[in-house]
Amino acid sequence: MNIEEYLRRDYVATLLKEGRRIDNRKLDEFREIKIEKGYSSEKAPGSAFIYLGNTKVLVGISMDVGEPYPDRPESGVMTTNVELRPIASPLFESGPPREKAIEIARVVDRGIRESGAIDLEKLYIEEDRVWIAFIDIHVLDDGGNILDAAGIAAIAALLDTRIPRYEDGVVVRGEWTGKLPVTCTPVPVTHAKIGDKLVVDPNLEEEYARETQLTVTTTDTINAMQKSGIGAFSSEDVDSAIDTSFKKAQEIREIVEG
Amino acid sequence: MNIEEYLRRDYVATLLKEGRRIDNRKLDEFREIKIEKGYSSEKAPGSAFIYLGNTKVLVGISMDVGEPYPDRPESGVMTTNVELRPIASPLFESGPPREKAIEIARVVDRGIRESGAIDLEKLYIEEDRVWIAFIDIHVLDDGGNILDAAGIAAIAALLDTRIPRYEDGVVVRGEWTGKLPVTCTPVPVTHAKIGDKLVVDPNLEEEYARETQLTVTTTDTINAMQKSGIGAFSSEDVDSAIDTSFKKAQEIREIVEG
Amino acid sequence: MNIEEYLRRDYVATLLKEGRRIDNRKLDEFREIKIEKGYSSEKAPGSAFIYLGNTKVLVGISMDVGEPYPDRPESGVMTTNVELRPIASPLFESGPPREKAIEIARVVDRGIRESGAIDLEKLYIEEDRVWIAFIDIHVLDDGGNILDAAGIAAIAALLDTRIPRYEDGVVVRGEWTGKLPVTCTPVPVTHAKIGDKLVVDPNLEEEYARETQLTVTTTDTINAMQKSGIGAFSSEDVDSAIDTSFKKAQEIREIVEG
Amino acid sequence: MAEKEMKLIVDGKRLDGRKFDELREIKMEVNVLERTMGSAYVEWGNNKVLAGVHGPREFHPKFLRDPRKAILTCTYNMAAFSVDDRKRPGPDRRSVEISKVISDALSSVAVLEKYPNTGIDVFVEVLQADAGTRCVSIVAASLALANSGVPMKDLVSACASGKIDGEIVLDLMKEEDNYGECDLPVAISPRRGDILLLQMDGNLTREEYTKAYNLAVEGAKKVYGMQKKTLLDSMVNLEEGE
Amino acid sequence: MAEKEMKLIVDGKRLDGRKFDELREIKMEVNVLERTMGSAYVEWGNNKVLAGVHGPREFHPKFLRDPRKAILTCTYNMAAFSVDDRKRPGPDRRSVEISKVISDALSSVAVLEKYPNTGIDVFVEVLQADAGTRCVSIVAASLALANSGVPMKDLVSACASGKIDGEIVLDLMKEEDNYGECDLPVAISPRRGDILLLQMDGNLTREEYTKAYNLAVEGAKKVYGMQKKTLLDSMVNLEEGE
Amino acid sequence: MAEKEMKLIVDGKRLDGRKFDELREIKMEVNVLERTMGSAYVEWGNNKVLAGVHGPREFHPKFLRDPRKAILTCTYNMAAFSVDDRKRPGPDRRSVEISKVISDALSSVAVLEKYPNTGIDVFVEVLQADAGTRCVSIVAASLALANSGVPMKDLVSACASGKIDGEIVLDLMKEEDNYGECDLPVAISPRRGDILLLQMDGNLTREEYTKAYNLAVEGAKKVYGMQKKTLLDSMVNLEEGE
Repeated sequence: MNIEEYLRRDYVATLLKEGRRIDNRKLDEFREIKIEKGYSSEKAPGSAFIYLGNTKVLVGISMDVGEPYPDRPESGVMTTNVELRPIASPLFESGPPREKAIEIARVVDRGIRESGAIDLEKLYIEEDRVWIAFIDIHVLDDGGNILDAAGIAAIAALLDTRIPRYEDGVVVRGEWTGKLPVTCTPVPVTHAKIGDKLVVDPNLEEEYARETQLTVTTTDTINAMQKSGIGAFSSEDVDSAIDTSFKKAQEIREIVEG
Repeated sequence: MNIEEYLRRDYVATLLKEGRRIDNRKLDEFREIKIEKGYSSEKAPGSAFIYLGNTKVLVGISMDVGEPYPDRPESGVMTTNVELRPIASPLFESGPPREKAIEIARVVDRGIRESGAIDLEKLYIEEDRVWIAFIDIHVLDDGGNILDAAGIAAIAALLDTRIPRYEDGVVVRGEWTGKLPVTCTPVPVTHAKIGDKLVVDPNLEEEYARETQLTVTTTDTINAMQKSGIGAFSSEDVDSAIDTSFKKAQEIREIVEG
Repeated sequence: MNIEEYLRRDYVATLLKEGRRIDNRKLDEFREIKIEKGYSSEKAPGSAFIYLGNTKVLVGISMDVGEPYPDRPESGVMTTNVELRPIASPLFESGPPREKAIEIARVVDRGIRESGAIDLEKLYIEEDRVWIAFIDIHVLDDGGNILDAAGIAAIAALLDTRIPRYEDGVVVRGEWTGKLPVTCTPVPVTHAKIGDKLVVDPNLEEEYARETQLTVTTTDTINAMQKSGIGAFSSEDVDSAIDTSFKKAQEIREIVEG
Repeated sequence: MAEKEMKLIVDGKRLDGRKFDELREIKMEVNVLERTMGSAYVEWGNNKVLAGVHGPREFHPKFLRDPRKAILTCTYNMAAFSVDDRKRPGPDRRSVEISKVISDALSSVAVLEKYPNTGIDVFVEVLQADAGTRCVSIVAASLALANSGVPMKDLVSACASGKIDGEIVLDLMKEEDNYGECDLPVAISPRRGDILLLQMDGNLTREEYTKAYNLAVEGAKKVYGMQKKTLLDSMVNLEEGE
Repeated sequence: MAEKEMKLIVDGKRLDGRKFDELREIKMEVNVLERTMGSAYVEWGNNKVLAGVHGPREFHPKFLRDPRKAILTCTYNMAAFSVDDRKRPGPDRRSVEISKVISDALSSVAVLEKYPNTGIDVFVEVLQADAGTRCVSIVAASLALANSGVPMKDLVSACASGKIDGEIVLDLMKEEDNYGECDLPVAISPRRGDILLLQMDGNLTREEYTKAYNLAVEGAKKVYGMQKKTLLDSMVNLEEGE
Repeated sequence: MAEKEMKLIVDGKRLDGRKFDELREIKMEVNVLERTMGSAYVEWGNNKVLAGVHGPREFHPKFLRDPRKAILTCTYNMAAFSVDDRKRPGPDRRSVEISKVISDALSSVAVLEKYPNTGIDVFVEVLQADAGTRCVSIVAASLALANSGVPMKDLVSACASGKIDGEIVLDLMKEEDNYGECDLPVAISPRRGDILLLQMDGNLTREEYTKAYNLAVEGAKKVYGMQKKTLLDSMVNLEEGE
């Protein structure tokens, strides 16, 4: 860490002691969210481009037909992959996904899977043939809080997704038979702990200054939680983060579904 | 680049300004070509060992039975792989094929594929079963211009290739039912640009001295072109290279087919 | 190699000139062997944990159903894998198995395979379906002579192995139809050459001091031999090692089968 | 979770006869390996987990060293035969994630500033797996680290709770994990009460979360008692951080 | 090429109504990303391509540094969902080759001597693909590089021509690429007229080549006009190399 | 071994007409490549093997260098088309093991102390394979190493024996290797009589081993004669180690 980084980190923390954030947001305020559904609609069955402040993420959904898992023969399959593309940050490297990308993918996946957001039973086609929904999260500009951007764009993309025609064992590209059955809108909300304060939706500078963070994904219940990073939370921290998460998720849900 | 390399590079360029090559060839003259077809005939259905000056390349063809591509269910399959074996040069490394090997493989592949040299339709066997021709290019001694050596040996090996017997779903090794149907003889010709001169078939020292190069693969038409390396060609350069390519390819074709 | 290592190595060699080993064993004496069969019996069909002196290895056998090899359609399949887990030594690294792990796996595999210890013909189920026995050797603490520990634990684990129930194309976990058919007990015995002496079952310090080593795996015949490491044996060395191997293998066999 | 139907509570009892707030049987031991600086072995129900520590030692590659502290890296690995269906050797995405969250938790209590520029490698080997391996692993890793002599501000203790058949229960076993509705693993710094690891998946109301969290912490505290006893019995002085 | 039968020219018009020498619709923008030194976004027909530049920065590994100049490396990557059939993430042989030819073309005009011992990394992300992505990518990469402030002797402009139903046409779209007889992508240094990238596969007579080449160059020159306008509009001073 | 039934000895003769103690036909040549320091080519029955040496040269990575001697590494590789069923390019477990045992054998005779801190890389390319490739490879590698000028205490010579239809025979060919009962490859330092490589798989009694071993050594000695002649013919002075 060089001097400049250290000073900015210090500045973020000092401001927060006074209850102020470096970009003047309230502690529980998200940056502006813009979502463009259907961004890659000429090819992808579903897609959404999100701007979460400076953070830019494109999620595309591919629909393919394949075999179900042996222990769930009548259920469709979903799979989530995150690519922290090197274009998104001078700190990202080429190569197979690492720790950070895998953690983000798994937390986003759990929110969608555990809430039952995709009605996988409706993705059954015939014996040994089900729809597979690939959720590919393509991170293009890292302005902080990639996790929430990814999770919000993922559910937005799923809401945008059409199911292709499937005839004589072949997926007919570019023709659609209906929408992907989506039952609810799980939204992850990430809380960074800086000093003894919690802030939602940390930007890049807040990420440098934070110790640890907690992500809570909710629908009308809690569906996924993940503490990440070195450091500790008190149980009061977590209680407060959960309450805030329900509230912020509802606001964001309106944007996603709108 | 050490001093000796630099001096030799300079020497190559200086000689060429006077229209002379370091090994006294004419600008459009290939090094001596010797081809031994059937080099690995005890095992491989087809093979050819080429000496292009000091450059030595062995190409082997394996024939296997597999599934066609879904969008071409009645066509056989061809695939081309280049191994720049570390024995061939102190500069080559072990490991999976890199940029250079991949580029050579793809340019050789395009020449053969686009000219229709292998009559893939005749490699259809029965529903979901076609012949797959593996073209494996094994580079053993790098004396310069691996690409042309590889491309020439590849088509020579294809001309040498026999189709194994296929009975009851099994390929019978060592018994043959006929020759691989080869319809024409695409030949790549590579032109190195050194200063403002073009030379064909650059040897190793000319490769060090060159800026960029152009490969033109022809039958009675042009089937593949590839500019490679940093630097520029004028459109006149390219026109002249094409004309030379047709002429040299015809000479080489006689050696390959002979 | 640091000074301390060098001195200990020297000490091992000097002692041996007088016919003494650093831990006071006789030249043809193994360290104490303790074997716990069924160590992972809640999950693995077969397992055995071996203590060979300080060396600790756990072998687990997994049984799965799959396709036979095309050239042996009525035979089951066996496969052997060694993981030199980094926990076992500060010198082991994470990542795919390397040279040393592969060599150990292949020598253990040959002893079992060539002696016919697993009656593979009895692992045939029905057309295109046979049992596959996975022998997974998990090395947990490297106190020297991993190879013999691995080979002894592998055959002990096989002797412990039950065959799961197989019904309607599915392996029923946790229910068993019988024991794996094991016909004999191959035992590897490794001889380290230090100076002009041979010792069996080298401990870690003897391994540092040794030049080369020879492993001989026997049942009532010799089934596998492997010289490993830089250095040479005389033919008399080998003759003597074979004789010792038969003798020691018989002693160890009683422990394994007991 | 919650895919197939399976009755997990019959007549107010769990399948293995445990009460809702009852732990499975747990055994612990430290100093079980020769070639590590510290090691531990934990049996917890049918789970068998071995942990060992190499280091502090030179960290590679050099340019990633931290001049202010040691870098602690945990590697969680399951033996191929540790589960019913053989697991292919090598890290998968699940084990990469578990390795990370354990690394984070241990790094939160180890006094890494004492060993600048070095690496401390904690290896966890799951020899038999039966639900809850991440809690078992963190408990074993924490014991191995203490056994290695690296100073720690506190131990790390852990336990999971979950929801089955609508009830909040402690320490899920395999069937409960497969067919239950929620899993909530929690690791704490027991003396301070801080949360070092918290994950959750499934589905809990706000109220259920509080109940489940409290239950998990109670479980972790019982485990802490066993950890302390194990270390004391082994005559290792656990350096209490400042 | 030329596998299935498909009529590509009907009544003298192409499937999408274009004339033989007509480009698809093109939109360009620069400076679209925060974390890069320079960036550009290009829409070209249904293609959507983003390019960004990191560097000049330290080059690793050290022993491969060039003391005379920067090493420029382009990495071309297609998003999994950018094509009809999902593409597995990670480089395949096609993208390795395209990365190389774009690297070669950009290195031919960038004044790399200004930054010895460094690396300049150009990343191209294909977000939606619809034939001709290598030309779109090179155009976007060239804009991003200019936007980053690395001095260039010239921009790089590019366009493909091809043969469909026996006719030489400009800028193939998807069906024309799949069922046509030839594809000829060309990248030029527009002010000098030099050829920086030239690939071809299919089948062209000597005369057809000349016609196709000239058509591609005309296309590239039109694209050059748009590139200049985009950069000027963005108030970025394109440093003209000496 | 010994899986299918196949009669390998008919009327006291082997399938290819050889006697029990007869070698297949062998041809050798050295100095066959331009870009290596030393090289050799060996045909042995239907086997065709090329070997070449790069180095002594800088060894990477630096921290693995040995300040007392060169590190000799042999890499054994089979061409995809060298066997009946195409082999996927790249190392498999078998070739890793063969590479190791050849490296060990060559390192036992090369005077590596002469080149501290360096690496000597020996590459073996199997262009056509027909049983016994490890012996052919070691013979070719040893010739290439001698041809490169690296001083050696002795050459390495090699031959295999085996058991077919209950008889001990020399130098197995393909069918004998597939359907025989045992394979015993041996490499020796011929002047000293030392064993440098010894592997065996199959099944041999104590007495059969001695017979097979002696036969293999006799074979290796004949091969040694050809190696010496080849090197002398090529006017290369084989430096006799002290």
